[in-house]
Amino acid sequence: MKKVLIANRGEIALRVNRACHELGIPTVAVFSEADRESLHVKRADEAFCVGPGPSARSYLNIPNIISAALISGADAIHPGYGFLAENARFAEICRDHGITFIGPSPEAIRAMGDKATAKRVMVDAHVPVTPGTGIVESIEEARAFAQSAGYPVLIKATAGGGGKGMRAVHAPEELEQSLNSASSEAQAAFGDGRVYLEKLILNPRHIEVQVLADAHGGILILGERDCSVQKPSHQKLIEEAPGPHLSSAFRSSLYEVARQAVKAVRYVNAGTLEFLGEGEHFYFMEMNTRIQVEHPVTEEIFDVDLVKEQLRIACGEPLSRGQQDLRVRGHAIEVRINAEDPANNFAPAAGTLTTVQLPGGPGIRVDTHVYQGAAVPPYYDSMLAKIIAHGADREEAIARMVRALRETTIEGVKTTVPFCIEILTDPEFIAGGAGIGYLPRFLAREARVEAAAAR
Amino acid sequence: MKKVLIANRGEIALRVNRACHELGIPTVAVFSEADRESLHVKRADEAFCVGPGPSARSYLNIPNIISAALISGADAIHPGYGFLAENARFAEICRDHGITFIGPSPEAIRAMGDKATAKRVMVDAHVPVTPGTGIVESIEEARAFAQSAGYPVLIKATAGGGGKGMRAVHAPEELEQSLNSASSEAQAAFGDGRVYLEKLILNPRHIEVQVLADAHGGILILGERDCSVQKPSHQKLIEEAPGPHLSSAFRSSLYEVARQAVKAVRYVNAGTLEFLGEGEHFYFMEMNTRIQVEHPVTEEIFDVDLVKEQLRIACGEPLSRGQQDLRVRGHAIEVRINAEDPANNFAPAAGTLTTVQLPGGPGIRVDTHVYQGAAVPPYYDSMLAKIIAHGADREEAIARMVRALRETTIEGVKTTVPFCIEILTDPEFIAGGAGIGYLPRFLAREARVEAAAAR
Amino acid sequence: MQSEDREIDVHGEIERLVRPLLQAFDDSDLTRLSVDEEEFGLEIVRRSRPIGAVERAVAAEPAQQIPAAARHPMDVLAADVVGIFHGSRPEAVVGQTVTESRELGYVEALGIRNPVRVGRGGRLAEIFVSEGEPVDYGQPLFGIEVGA
Amino acid sequence: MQSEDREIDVHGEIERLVRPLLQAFDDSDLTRLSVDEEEFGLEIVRRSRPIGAVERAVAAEPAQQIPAAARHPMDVLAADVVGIFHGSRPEAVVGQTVTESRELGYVEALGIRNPVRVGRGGRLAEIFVSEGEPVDYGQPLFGIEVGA
Repeated sequence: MKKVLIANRGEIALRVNRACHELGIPTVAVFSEADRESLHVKRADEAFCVGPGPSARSYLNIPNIISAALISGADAIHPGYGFLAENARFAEICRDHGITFIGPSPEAIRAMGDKATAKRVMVDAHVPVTPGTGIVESIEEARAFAQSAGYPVLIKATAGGGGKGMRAVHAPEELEQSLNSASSEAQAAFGDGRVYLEKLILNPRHIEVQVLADAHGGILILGERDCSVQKPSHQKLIEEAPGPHLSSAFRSSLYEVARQAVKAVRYVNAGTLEFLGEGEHFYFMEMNTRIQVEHPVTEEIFDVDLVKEQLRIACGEPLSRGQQDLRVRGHAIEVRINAEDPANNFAPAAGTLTTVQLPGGPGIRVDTHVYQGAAVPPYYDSMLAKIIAHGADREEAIARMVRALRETTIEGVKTTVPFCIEILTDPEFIAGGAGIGYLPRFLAREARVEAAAAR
Repeated sequence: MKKVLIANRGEIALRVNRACHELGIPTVAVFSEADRESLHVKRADEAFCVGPGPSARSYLNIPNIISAALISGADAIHPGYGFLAENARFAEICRDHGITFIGPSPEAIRAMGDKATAKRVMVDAHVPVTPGTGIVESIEEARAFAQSAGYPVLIKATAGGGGKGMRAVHAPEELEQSLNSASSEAQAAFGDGRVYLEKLILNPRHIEVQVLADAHGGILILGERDCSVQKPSHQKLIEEAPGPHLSSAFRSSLYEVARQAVKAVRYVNAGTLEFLGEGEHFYFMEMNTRIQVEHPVTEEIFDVDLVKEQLRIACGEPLSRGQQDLRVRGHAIEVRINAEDPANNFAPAAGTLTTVQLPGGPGIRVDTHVYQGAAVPPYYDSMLAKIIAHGADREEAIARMVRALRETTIEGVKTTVPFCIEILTDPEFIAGGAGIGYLPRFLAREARVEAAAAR
Repeated sequence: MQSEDREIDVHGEIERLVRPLLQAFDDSDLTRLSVDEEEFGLEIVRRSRPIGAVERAVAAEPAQQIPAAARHPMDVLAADVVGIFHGSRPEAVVGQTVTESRELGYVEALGIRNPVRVGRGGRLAEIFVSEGEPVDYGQPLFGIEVGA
Repeated sequence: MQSEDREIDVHGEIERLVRPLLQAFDDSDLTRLSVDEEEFGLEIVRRSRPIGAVERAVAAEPAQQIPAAARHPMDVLAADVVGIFHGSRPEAVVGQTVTESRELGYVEALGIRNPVRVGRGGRLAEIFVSEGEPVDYGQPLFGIEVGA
């Protein structure tokens, strides 16, 4: 690999730039007119403006990005996350131009990008997916499914949408009536009364498994991350590794399934399998065929550099270590510092950062592209920085994160810093293992407290 | 421990503040009038101005510091490094006022603070010290010593000073004549011709051992640090752990000796034994009875929080782990970013920091008290920040440090950043294991290169 | 916050400087703000710490209390040790004339009484501390209008 | 760096603004400096990258070359794709009058020729690129004095 073009912006562009420079590989940045003063431009060895502010005309502008790679002599492109990272066509175009796409094959991206295909592939590989039926033809069939999957179950209309023809069923005696009423409602709403059943997972946890696979059949399963603290929009806000309170039986089953899945897809490079976890069970949701925002927590507990591994794999090198060399080291937590207002439904903010003071000291890693005086353009996602805290155990990691967030001073836009301190000092979060219902519940509780205070 | 007063400033005051806050212990800062806007004041729970800018009237003002502790209800004082950290009288005064001094006993501080006493204690404990003789009475005695200690040896005048009566002897055949001429010279200069011999260590490495000991006899030997990259003033500039190219025989002997020394001194709390290393040999220099500037490299490779251990030990708790629980994890390097001009004999600079952009990303830890807009007062030492890079091996740690230093932008005063990049990319440093003669040699080489360029 | 012995037009300066500064200071997170103009020096302090919490001790109270006509230089007596402030008997009262060397109070530190004495005599214009309050180095204790 | 069609007193503005700015820019580490005054907009760019290295392409050269008497609005033709610049035949020459829609050059990107055509006709005042030079999005290629 002689030169890498980084087809991204923000902290992930810097993350990739760091990995390249540590390996002695020169880099090419691309940037929009709104990002001219961005750190990712300054830190790269070369830089090309590829379009105006809006992503569609710059960071998604495939011809300009490919042209920049060809002109600069870059023989590989790292797509980061978002933008073109899971665009199979882009990966193909790279291949057509003799440029190494640092990620999996276009075929793997395409297969995992289509949810139906991904689910079929995983079922074939004996990966558990949310149990469900085809069109229910009889009450007996429905009863048998509910019996085997366990209550509660969800009745959904084939033609459904907007909650019409949908019913949650919590006990056998409710099943028949719910089925009839759901079917009638669907018939009335869509002219199609057909329904099917799915297992209803009430308050699942978001558990994902980081994998690395090389072109020689080497596979590393790098444990799980718990990303259950999600905004109502399902965007992750706080992630941690390992997942708290998981049994060793759960873990070994999860890792074995992840290994099967990677083999089934003949996956090469870094990827993440996302699951819904409930008690001792887990169900495949989707596979992300790229590096993820929250990859640092895995890096911290396994002492591995995932982006460097991506580069090595893309060069055709084998993985730098074997599964038996991996050992979990303590606990790591990541908090996303976003330019948004949690009190106003996480509305994103743009502006100029008048003060930026970031935390440091033992166990604290900061990944950011912002600096004092930097502009936050309105075009892109609102993440300003990731703070990663590592500790000997979860308790120490949380204590470090709280003190690190208290050290963080970002002025000029509203940020998620104070809100995240509230979460990290909340007994339910501290107890660990809360599901994806936790944050919406926390918000509702806070709203009640405020309403009570206002009375 | 209910409340800790931190009798220091700068990054170490913040370091201690972080450890206290992570353990849930409130803190009291003390500050001079020049440090009113310092981060260590802002981050503490309470703060007392204890005097004007010059240290003698503020950070060394024992009555005001003790009074601040008593008034605020602090039941312990952490002295950091420098200032009062190795002042046995201060430790005694703390004890007299019922305040826990977070460090060893006044007796241990006093014993190790006096070089002659320290050396005698160590010799009694079978710790190797630089070999030497008493007054040499005969050429046979001199020959016997030189034979056993090995050439080269150094002849020194008992009454000596300024190099008078001093001779380096590199071979047996030079010994007699050197002895005679040294004695004559000493006689002429001081009216006292008596001389003694010491082993001459030509280009030693500075190898130090970090120890922790609790009040229950528990001892942890936390490996060595190599701090051989020292300015001509012998101030350390770059430190690393583990020491490169040390044999396992050297290490096990070093650790065993360190354990003996700790036992001999009945040492309790964190301390560092400094040795001169030469080949397979090492010789005790001194023991520092405090936390050291370069402690983070040890923290990184052993995953231990030395300041928290200091607090726990001072509370009478046993060490958090046993020797068998320690495992070296990769390699760590620390670079001191000082406000000084390497081109001008490292002359310190004061001023206002107009830009401060610090590095981040994987494997990078930053310990600093500075921020954009902060003043650097003229009264104190010139260190602005410590950058610590950790990697899977020394090569990765160096690569990370270089890219981290390239990311670092500090404007308003001259700093050691560009100079340290030159060192870290110098083949002799990269090869590892250079002695304390390395940096003066590097400076001379650079000066020659510049002189040649100027011609 | 050492003694200030230039003559100042207090009322005019308050109008020109102190009011907007106090406003800006209130709106800020600053704990201390210094102004050093040719004819006027001022320092505003916010003691956010639980102890010794005299809000804006130096500036705000004189701003309210020094009469507009006052044109006398002001000596500020400050603590030179860290300790607990106590008033001396007989108790000093604002408005009183105090003479050179009179002990107005003392700072008790490590069991030792460190007296606070009037330098140049004048009118006691301000008492910035209360009985039993912890004080740190340089903290203003008394303001004396010299020659009043 | 889009077209600029207000009438400006170039010479006066150079005296007032550009010279000191260029000096300050030279002394700085900036790579781009923008000024947006009511009657004058200016952007100075330093291309510190190995490719496309036209130092201060936008401001410095016009400052030296546009005659003091020029009072015509300037259209800047910029690249709208990333690629390699080539001049078209017959070669365009500074000082030449160029007419609407004339192809002055093209940017070759992924094997496709993207022509650079004159918008409003006028005098070709500036060629900011050289043959075979890589250009990025928005990079100024030609300056046309409209109506000259």
